[in-house]
Amino acid sequence: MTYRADRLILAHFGVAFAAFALAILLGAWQMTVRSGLEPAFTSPEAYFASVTAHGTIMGYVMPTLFIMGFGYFVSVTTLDRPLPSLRLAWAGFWLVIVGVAMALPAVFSGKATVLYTFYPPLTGSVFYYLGLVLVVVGSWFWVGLMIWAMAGWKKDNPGKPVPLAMYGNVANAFLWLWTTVGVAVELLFQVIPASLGWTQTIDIGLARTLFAWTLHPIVYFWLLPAYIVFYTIAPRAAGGRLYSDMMGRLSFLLLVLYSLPVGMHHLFMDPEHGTGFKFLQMMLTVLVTVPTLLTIFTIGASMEIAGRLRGGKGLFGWIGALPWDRPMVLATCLSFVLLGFGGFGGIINMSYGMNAMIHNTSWVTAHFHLIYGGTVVIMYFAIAYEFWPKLVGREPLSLKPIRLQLWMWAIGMVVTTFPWHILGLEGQPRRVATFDYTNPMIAHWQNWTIVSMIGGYILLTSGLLFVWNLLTLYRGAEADRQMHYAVAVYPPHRVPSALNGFDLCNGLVLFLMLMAYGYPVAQFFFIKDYPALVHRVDLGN
Amino acid sequence: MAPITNEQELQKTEFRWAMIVTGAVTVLFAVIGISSFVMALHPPSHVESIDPATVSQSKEFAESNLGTSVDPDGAVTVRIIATQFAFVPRCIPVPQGKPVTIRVTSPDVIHGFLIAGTNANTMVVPGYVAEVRTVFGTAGDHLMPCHEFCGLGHSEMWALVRVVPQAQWQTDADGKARCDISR
Amino acid sequence: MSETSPLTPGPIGSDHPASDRSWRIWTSVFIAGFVLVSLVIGFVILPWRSESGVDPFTAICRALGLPGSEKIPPDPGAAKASAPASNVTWTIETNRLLSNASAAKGTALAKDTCGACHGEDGKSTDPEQFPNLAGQSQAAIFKELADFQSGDRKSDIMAPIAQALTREQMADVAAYYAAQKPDDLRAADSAVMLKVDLLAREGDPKRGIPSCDSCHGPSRSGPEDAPLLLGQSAPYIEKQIGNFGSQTRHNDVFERMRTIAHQLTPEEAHALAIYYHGMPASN
Amino acid sequence: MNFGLGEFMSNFDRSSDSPPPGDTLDPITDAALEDVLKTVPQGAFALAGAAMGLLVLAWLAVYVFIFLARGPIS
Repeated sequence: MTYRADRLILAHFGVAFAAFALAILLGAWQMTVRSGLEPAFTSPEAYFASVTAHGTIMGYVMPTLFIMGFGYFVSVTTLDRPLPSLRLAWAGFWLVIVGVAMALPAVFSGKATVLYTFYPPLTGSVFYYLGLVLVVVGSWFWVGLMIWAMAGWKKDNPGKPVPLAMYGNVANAFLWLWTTVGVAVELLFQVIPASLGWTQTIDIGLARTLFAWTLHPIVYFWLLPAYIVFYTIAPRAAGGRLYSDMMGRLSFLLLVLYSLPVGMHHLFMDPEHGTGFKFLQMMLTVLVTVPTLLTIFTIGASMEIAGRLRGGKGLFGWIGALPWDRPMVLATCLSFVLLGFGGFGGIINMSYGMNAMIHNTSWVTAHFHLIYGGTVVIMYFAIAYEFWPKLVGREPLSLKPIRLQLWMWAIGMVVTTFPWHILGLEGQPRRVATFDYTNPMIAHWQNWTIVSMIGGYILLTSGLLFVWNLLTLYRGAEADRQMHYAVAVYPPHRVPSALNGFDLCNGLVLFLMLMAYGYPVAQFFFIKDYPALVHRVDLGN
Repeated sequence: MAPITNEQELQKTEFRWAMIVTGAVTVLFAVIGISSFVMALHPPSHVESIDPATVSQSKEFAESNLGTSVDPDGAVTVRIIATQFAFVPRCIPVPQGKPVTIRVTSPDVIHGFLIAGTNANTMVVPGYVAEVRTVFGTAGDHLMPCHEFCGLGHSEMWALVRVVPQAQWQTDADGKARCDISR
Repeated sequence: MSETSPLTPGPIGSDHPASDRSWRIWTSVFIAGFVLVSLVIGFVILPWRSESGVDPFTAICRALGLPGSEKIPPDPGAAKASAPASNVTWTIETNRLLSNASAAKGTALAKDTCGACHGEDGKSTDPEQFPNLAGQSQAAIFKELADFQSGDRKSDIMAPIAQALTREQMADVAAYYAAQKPDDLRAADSAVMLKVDLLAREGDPKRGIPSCDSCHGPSRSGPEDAPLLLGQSAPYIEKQIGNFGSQTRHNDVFERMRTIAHQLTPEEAHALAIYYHGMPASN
Repeated sequence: MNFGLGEFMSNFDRSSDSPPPGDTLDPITDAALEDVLKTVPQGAFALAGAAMGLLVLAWLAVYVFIFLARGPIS
């Protein structure tokens, strides 16, 4: 039972996936433009407005709403109690909706063609920025509610370990609070005043450093729900037990700890920082691979338990014995494969000097499409398929279209991103709409881009099939609305307070942020630098 | 491995895996650290500020001084302006096998460039002179596209770097070297 | 089935507080130590090596990114540097000058000096010779006037007029004409062959020519001083493209227009001029 | 074979996480789990180890044969 939160959660998921369907269309169209097949509307105004919309929806609108809905579901079902305040939850939701309704029209009317990473001194319509601020403030309602829910539960259950799924969920809430500091400061004190005409210039170095503060942890904010499901739902769906509950808590803590002080690896090639802090943040970025590597073993062991329980023999026999017909199991395994490819792209991006080889090339595009578009979004699908019966009370009529959709997504993602790795190494720059494919030096790029485009259309079909599945499939038998989470091999009876709360974690994050960002942000207030003149992009009639 | 009968043994397997992960991570640290130390590799991080509004009036980035110039002591310096929607100059000759220092700035918005097939890569932020130091190993033409969104003309913003073998390398009287993009 | 697996809780999971405090100590020690080691490597060892031949203090300042600690290569060419293409610089002062300009004061100037050729309402009396100014970008008018004054742009007619104006007056008259309402036109895309229509709207990646609209279109997303073209007379546009191509006109900063005009064929220049001459928006 | 049930049963309280009795979806018996735990992490160890090893080797190959081969950067 979800304590009357069903409509709230369905509202979040509904808007998230509607926006997702729109952004998928834009993505496929952009690939057609880049492939040189001359589709309609190939003007730069249309292309870059679409890139802004695709990025804004896939980066800010869809994941934020999905994670809020996911968080409410986990909080209600694991703590077995209603949300601290349903009204505040709806208030947060409507704030996000108002923000989206303010931002997207500005983007589609071409008044905010600054891409979802803003790129000051380019300055767009103030409605775009105010809309995004409202989305963030709306999501802070969710953060408050999650922390309040866990605190309330811990008061009523002194000394007992917080259920693992809720612990990950609140870890994500704290991570998001820390994450949004950078972009909130940049928007409120630099970009919005410039957009309103109150200031004539913007300190670009400071703006980029503040945005880098947000740019990396935001991808771990997107990633955490997938990890929560790996630890607390996938093992049970496969018919096994979670290998280690404690490793789950440790991974969530390490993810929050090490994803925050590493944003400057997006600024390796920037001229406003010395090598010192770039090196420190590179060292911390290497540490952020540790929780992921711990996870692949722990979840591998959990799946091995399930596989062997179903008769899997030999070193790898358990893989075949897994119930591949169940969407959650299929999605988890596909997600790990995509995580492997995406992670490979990531450790190359982070390697200090080697970043120069592929910075701002299609290699980076391949990396984040594989990690976010692949690993995370395929788990969002699996989560939606898992939660829908609990929310609408009906089982799906058949699992075939669901499995087809998941397979098409994984295959589409691989077909789209593999050519980008090759093109990235050859120096294909990011965000270029039209190439001169008659130039012999890059003529062969068109073949690879067309392969990517085909992958894009597979993804488009899969994305639309996903929305279709949700709308039409869940008309089967009456569903058991009770949500069951995975059980650990050794359920924890008492967990050290460091792994049952976030005071130690927040303390260490504060220390790391001061060490990693203290000087790089403070320097702009005392060194002699020259802010750049605001450059408006919303002048058109 | 011994069969697991209680939580300590289970945690021992996790601990063993953590040690292997530490080993792998140490390999990454070591390779990055040692190669950066031995070969003095690091991302371009030369911090030098300049007023973007008056770049067009500056002596160093005056039109006549842009492009490749060889100093009396043989050092090769390339000065480039990245402005809305063109690199100036668009054809950049550089000698093969010699260290080259590229100094680039922007008078208006954020740009960035990479030289395809090489490690030359930097962001160009208005207010800073970025400096990239590298050696071009392979002779021939390399594409140098702008790789950061700088406005509606971003897709057409590219230059050409022509790596000239040592034998054919020559400069004019005051050390300048130019090339023509059409040939 | 027994209720659950009755296995003993492990040492790390055990409940006595000692394990709790040990967790906090060990994680804090590790993180502080790791950051310290990274700082030592990042600020001392690597910088000292890559900038060998420099004292450690400067190496650390460079690793910190303190401006002024960098070694700037010699620049013999600076002494013989060419004069800037235009003396107009887009600083905060210029911006403030333009935004504080009053179109009212500009009206008087327009009536007694500029109106004779450019028309009091900005519609030129002889569009082939004198450009239309109605609805033109204030920044573009201001820059051209400043260039006429400083001689960066040659014109026997405009030089004496511009030299008599102060910067404020230039900003005022520019504000006046920018406020005038131009004819309601649209690009003459049906009057030109397709290739030129594409060149104006989408540019030509082959020759690295951005779309004319990216700078001269309504969005004016290019440099500040790029003028709007729609509604300008075709002969005037064609002449300016020719002047840029032949370098007789060179007040375009960083050779932006000279590089593009040099690559346009005369047919393209002519067709683009017709395209931007425009046609009444009604038909 | 029992798991030293004796003295521990007394202070053992059922944590909220374990499946409530009569839970249809998790019919794992302790005997089956204990049997499986004889061999369990070896498969995961091998798979994760191979994957991580492959990743590090591929990374090393790209670092040496592509990155370092393209010349210095500083």
